[in-house]
Amino acid sequence: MIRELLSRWPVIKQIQTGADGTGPESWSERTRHLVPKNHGAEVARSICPYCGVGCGQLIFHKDNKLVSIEGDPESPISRGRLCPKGSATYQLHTHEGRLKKVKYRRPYGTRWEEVDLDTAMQMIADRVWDTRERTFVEKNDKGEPVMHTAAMAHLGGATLDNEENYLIKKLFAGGLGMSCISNQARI
Amino acid sequence: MSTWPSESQKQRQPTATSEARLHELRSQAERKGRVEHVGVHPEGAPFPRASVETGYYGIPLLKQPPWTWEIPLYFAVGGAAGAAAVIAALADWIADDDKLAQDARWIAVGGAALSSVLLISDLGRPKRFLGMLRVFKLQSPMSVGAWTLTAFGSAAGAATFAKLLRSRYDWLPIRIVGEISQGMAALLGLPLHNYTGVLIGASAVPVWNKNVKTLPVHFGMSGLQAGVSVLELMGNENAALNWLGILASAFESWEGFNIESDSNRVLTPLKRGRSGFLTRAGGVLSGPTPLLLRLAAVFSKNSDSLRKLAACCGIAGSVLTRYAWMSAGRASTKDWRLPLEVEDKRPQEKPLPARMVEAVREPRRA
Amino acid sequence: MSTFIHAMNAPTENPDIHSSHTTGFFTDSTLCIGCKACEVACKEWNDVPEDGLNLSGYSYDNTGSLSFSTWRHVKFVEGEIKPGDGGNSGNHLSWEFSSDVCKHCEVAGCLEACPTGALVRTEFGSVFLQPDVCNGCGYCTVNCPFGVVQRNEDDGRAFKCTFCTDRQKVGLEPACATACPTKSIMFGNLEELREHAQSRLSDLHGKGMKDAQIYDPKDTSVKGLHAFFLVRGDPRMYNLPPKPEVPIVYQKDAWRSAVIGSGAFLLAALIAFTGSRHSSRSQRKVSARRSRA
Amino acid sequence: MPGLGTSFGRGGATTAQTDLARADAILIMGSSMAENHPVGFQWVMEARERGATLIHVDPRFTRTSAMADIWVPLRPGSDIIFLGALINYVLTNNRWFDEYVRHYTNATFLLRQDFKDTEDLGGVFSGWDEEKRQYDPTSWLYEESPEKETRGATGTAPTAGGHGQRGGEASKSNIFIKDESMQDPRCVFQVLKRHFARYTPEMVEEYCGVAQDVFLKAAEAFTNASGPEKTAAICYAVGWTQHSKGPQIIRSAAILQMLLGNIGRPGGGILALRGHASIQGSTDIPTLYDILPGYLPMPFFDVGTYTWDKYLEKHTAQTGIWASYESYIVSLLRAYYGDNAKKENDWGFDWLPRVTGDHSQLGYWLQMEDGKMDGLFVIGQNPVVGAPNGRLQRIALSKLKWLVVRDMVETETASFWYDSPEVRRGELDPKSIATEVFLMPAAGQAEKSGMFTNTQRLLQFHNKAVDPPGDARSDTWFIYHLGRLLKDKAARNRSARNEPMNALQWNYPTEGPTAEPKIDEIDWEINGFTWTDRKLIKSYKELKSDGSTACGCWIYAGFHPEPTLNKANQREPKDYLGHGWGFAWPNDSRVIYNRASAAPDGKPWSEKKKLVWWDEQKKTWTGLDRPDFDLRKSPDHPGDLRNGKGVDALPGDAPFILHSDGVAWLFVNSGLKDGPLPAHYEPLESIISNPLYPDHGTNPAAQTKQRPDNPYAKQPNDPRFPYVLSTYRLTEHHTAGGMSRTLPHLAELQPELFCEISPELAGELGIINGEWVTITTPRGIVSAHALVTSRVRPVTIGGRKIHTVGIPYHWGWKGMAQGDVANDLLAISEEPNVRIMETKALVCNLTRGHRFPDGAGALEQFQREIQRVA
Repeated sequence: MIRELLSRWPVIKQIQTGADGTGPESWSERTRHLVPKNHGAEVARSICPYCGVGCGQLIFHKDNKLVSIEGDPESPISRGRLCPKGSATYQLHTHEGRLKKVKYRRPYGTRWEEVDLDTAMQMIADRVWDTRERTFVEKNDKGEPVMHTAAMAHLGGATLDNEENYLIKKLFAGGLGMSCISNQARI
Repeated sequence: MSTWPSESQKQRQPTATSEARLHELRSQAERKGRVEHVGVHPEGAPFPRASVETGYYGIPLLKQPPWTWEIPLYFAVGGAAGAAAVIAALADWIADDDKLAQDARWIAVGGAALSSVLLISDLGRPKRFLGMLRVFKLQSPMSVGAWTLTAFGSAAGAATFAKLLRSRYDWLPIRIVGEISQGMAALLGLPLHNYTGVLIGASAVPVWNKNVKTLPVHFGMSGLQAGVSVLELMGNENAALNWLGILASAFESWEGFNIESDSNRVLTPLKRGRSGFLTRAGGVLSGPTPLLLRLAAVFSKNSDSLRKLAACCGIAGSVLTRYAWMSAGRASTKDWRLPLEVEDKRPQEKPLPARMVEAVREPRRA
Repeated sequence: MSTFIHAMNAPTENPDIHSSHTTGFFTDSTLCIGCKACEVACKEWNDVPEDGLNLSGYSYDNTGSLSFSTWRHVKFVEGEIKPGDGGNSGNHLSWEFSSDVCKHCEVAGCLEACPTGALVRTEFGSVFLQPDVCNGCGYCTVNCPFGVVQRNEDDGRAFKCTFCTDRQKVGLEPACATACPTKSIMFGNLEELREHAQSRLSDLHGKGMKDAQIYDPKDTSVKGLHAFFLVRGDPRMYNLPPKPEVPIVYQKDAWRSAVIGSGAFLLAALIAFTGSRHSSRSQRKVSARRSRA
Repeated sequence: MPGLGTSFGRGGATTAQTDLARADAILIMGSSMAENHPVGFQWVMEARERGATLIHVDPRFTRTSAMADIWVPLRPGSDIIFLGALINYVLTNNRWFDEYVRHYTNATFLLRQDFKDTEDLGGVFSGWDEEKRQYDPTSWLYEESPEKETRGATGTAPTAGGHGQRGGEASKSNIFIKDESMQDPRCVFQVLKRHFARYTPEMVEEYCGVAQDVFLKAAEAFTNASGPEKTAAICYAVGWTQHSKGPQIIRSAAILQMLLGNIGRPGGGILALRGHASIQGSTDIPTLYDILPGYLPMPFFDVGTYTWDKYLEKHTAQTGIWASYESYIVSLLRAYYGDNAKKENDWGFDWLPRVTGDHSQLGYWLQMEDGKMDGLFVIGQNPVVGAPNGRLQRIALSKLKWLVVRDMVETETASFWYDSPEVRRGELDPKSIATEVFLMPAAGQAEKSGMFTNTQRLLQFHNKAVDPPGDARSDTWFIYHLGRLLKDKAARNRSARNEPMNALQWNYPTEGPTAEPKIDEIDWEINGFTWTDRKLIKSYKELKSDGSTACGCWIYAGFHPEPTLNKANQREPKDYLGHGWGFAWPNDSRVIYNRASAAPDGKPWSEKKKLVWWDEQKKTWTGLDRPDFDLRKSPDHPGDLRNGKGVDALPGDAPFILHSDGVAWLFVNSGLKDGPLPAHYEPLESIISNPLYPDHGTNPAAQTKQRPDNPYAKQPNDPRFPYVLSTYRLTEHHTAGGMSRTLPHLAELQPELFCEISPELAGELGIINGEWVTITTPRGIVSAHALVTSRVRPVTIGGRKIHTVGIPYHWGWKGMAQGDVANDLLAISEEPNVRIMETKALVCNLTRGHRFPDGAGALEQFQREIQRVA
């Protein structure tokens, strides 16, 4: 054991080889076997969530945990490169400020309360249905079909997936008859 | 996050004068369609630009020496300990002054121990000091110093321990070990007492490497002065100590004179500001003051108290000097002009608002 | 893609240091758009902490300098703005960006100074600070002529650019070079990069950018950089020192001084103690007499 | 994008980012591409390194200017003067690409006798109704073009949105008369010449503040890089769109590119740069009030399209792709309502909500402010920071009954009720705000699968890597499960009003412990399939009007042709345009209208600039890109515009197959609400009066929405607000900051709000770099640090120095990097076509110091401050 300890002592190696202590003789075991942190991780191929350029991203993950996110070198648009925002995508998902629970503020409340997800969904559904029941217009004075409610609105979409937007428009406009639907995109 | 708005923000409230001037400019703009005279020449102009004259916004290139109070104190303690080991051997072998030799041994071993404590305090954990012995690098003064200190500590310790044993069992092997380790301690005491001058002299800090030729002698003499002075305060009256003190303080006086007479701007931190004050104070306390007192002691009847006074000055001077150099090192790295070799035109320049400067130079710790 | 994934999982080996394996960064500031992707990519990959939320007022640079918590740093140099001329015109400097990084010097001050062997030369010719070895002595800090390496006072250890040695071990480019949108940061074989830099320089000169130059001080004791730069205008505007020296060049003088000092001390002590022998003996006699009395 | 939509047929970028590398000159204007699209900018850099000239026109010297060869600083809001002058330069110096213009544009078409230009009427076109403040475009039609007979056919209603406008709605524009000599004073080419004659270099110098030699340098560089052997591209972003005349600025660029023959050709085109991952996707598959997926307009009341017959009549064209309108809408309704959509009930058309007013964001927000709304969903947006007149935005939220916010962090929108500036100022009190707030944690892109459509119409799929943390869920999950709960409620009462809910097809299978809807199923629905045997379709051409197909978005049809083949998830690029990687609508053409890259005879204009061409041997169109054309239609195919139907009726040399005449439109005969040609109007708040049309200072059709809580400066030249204000974005942050201000690695790079001012202005006001300044508009007060830089410079207009204050708008009061909300300064205003607000050119005042304390008296001070006359 002592021999092993001694053989790992760089000074011994220095004496043996006459090395000056700046080279491999001073490499630690960790250095010798250094591997990138995404070594052996799985890769999901993704697209950057920030601007409209649409850079390719490789998302490395292990055991349902993100490991790192970097540019996808195969992307014909980005060729593996990312801007500062795209480079921060890992932190976007993992930073401390991430919301993980539903927060609820009751009318005239002065603080957030925690509500479980299912309750919150039920509550939202109740609010939506109540508003729709009260404000839905089937026909105008002339008896022409209007079939809408303009008392509730939706905003957002440009950072969402097409599938999400599709369902939003389908449910909110096609089903609920909400006419006030808008997002960041204007033009 | 700080509260909003902060105190400094509130201070920037516009005054009646500035409002009046604004009003004047506005009405002029309205009347004539243009503002003819520039309102005021803004403070801090020209606007921050990176240029040869201003460097990169005056942000220092070099990093400040990171060491806290322990390291300069170590410089002083280690220097004294090294010098003491040499004195111990010579007092034992040549002068046959047992008390002096014994006191000096204790200083050597105590100094070595204190040095380790100081270094570990700077590093944070005892284990980290072991890292110093992971490799031996001749090209690194820090490595040389760490090995020297370790070997010195062992030798001085062995010598002291042997002497202690000898007072009970005066066996030959103990005597041999004692004498050899005393010799080793003296031999290692020589580099230990002045290698710290090499340590900082051979660095990228301009004010240090500018003085590389004298720093080791300077630090050595400072260490010698401290060693001698401590011994004297312990009641040793050996005249040799006074003469060694005279040598050290004479050199320190010469060093001080040298620095004062050199107008090279790299040396500015040794003359101006906090570091300049420390340098001068340290210089006076370790140079001319003890020199005069010691010379007086040679001829005076009251030599004992004169020497004790000189010793006190010497110790204070030695410690102060090390702090002075550390402080000068910091000031020197803050001067962005030095590594960029840009001329100093400081008088014409107005500093940027303090807030902005600090923001860049001293980023808040994460 | 498959080769890329393969590289991710390739076994690692430690070939010895060969100059043919030496890799480098060539940072071409005429291609830099100042986006700071390199800063972020570096921090994300290496998990480097945020280092302050202060607005500097120095153009768009709120980072200031390299530090223990900044291993890539984009500099913003504002020059003369003229309508009609963009920054790509050869006439004058307008707004220059340049991404700074540890220079991985051919002869590295920090490397030579490190007493623990924490700083080592890797098989890629880079200077690597082994965080598991560093004991935080701080000596590298005062030995870097470029002010790169710095001690983290909270952690106690020093940190600097690793040249993404972990990534290089499996054939990946460093994070900054991978991210750089305009390939202002080029990574590759050092010799090839140097050749490329020369041809790039003559191209730029041909386009009228007479002020373009390569910063790679080979004629000082640093003997060249493994991370070198192409900048327009005086390198000093980018905080690049004209004559960086490795502090080991001062050691000869320093040790000579130490030897002289030690010699003088020893000699003086010998003389003084030899001289004091008699006086001390007589003194001892006096004190012995006193005690008897 | 009616600017591009009406000019060329489709409201999307005409080219791909990679194709910019083949340009010989690139004009970036209304965008700081290097700053906001750094990775896309690599292709511009590549072009530059290959010798292309890069021209950046921008009031500020930005990171893009720093890469450019030519930087042209101009006064904010004077874009049309500059572009008009470029057009005039082309026309007066014979620089137009004659053969291209003759064959591929409507330059030769004759206009009606009663058309009158702004030059004749002093600032408005014929058809202007001063009382209604809107145009009747009848007089803009081609000579002999029959008008359509629907109510409002000739009017473009004030409430109608612009997203569905592709031009030509008011007539059968496949019928027209041509003057091949282009000499007739009534032909479009001559009209164009007269219209732009006053847009001269002198004008540019005088009113854009651009020296003539600088203008000429840019004009030379751009026009010299156009022709058979060369092409030039234009990139723009919200620097053009966020004006009270945005689409018309884009129209100017379109006209310029048509004249120079740069559309549909490699290295040419107009690239609209989008600021969000799927902002193109969110108009293609819209979450917008005025359109359905695939740019099919919603039923509108005031254009009379609220009945099935009128709706079809108005939107169906005789020739071109829009001839099959019925199959697109029927397939969509089939996808929406499944078997409940029947021929007898007009496929459920009556279940769609009718648009009866201004239901756009800014429109309904004012309704909200007036207390007329109950609830709001905000999903992935932060309007109280990102939308204009932030104070009004926040106060309006306090009048809701309920608010649902879904995001990855707690945004300012979710927290308005307890820590907004209004609460700090005492204007709002949590104890008196009734709004119920639900803040739902959302999944990030790494935690869900789905597709984005990027700036170049490219569908790209992103694959899920890990599960979202805690109760965070995808928005698909949220909408699906909300829909499920609501359908349960609807099923309890099968009344008429609940018919749409009950009819809605909403049976998506789910997977996993959280019951996440299977994304494939939704993608198949978007792609389209045959109704009876559920076979996925391969092209929109397979869509039928008899209900036998269902398709959620006809323009995306074919991206998922097999159950296991999702072309949006293809990752094997084969060529420089990236075929094999993702799927570009339409039909995977990367450069659209690429038939125009070949001469009328089907041969490339030049060897160097070839893209697609007619292969005479194989009798097919072929080339480097997927031809955006009928593959088998030979170049000499005569077509039959007058009597034919659909795409087949278009001749073989008509590249713009969405237009019923097959050509690009220099002159837009209908589809734009503020005129057939771009004309310069000053911003809604301006320092100077309109030099061209003194009687019509601002865009007459734009809506200011002026009201006490949305006030404006006096127009023009309000002495209280002597500076021009322009907002913009920085590389380091993302829009309203929800995805960047909370991240340490981004927050530290731009940690605080600042504004950029010139040394001259700083000198006049005695401002030190870095000190606090306060910017005031009639809507709000914002304090920021001043960044004094010569990258911002004043322009001299009419001998008067006009200063610009630039302010990025990313910050709010939450997250790590904080600052005042710059958008508090902006007014809610609406450009007539797309209802976008003006953010790039307003007026403001700027004073030294920080002067907006919290607490007692703050509100009064705020109001006093705004009213104060200097």
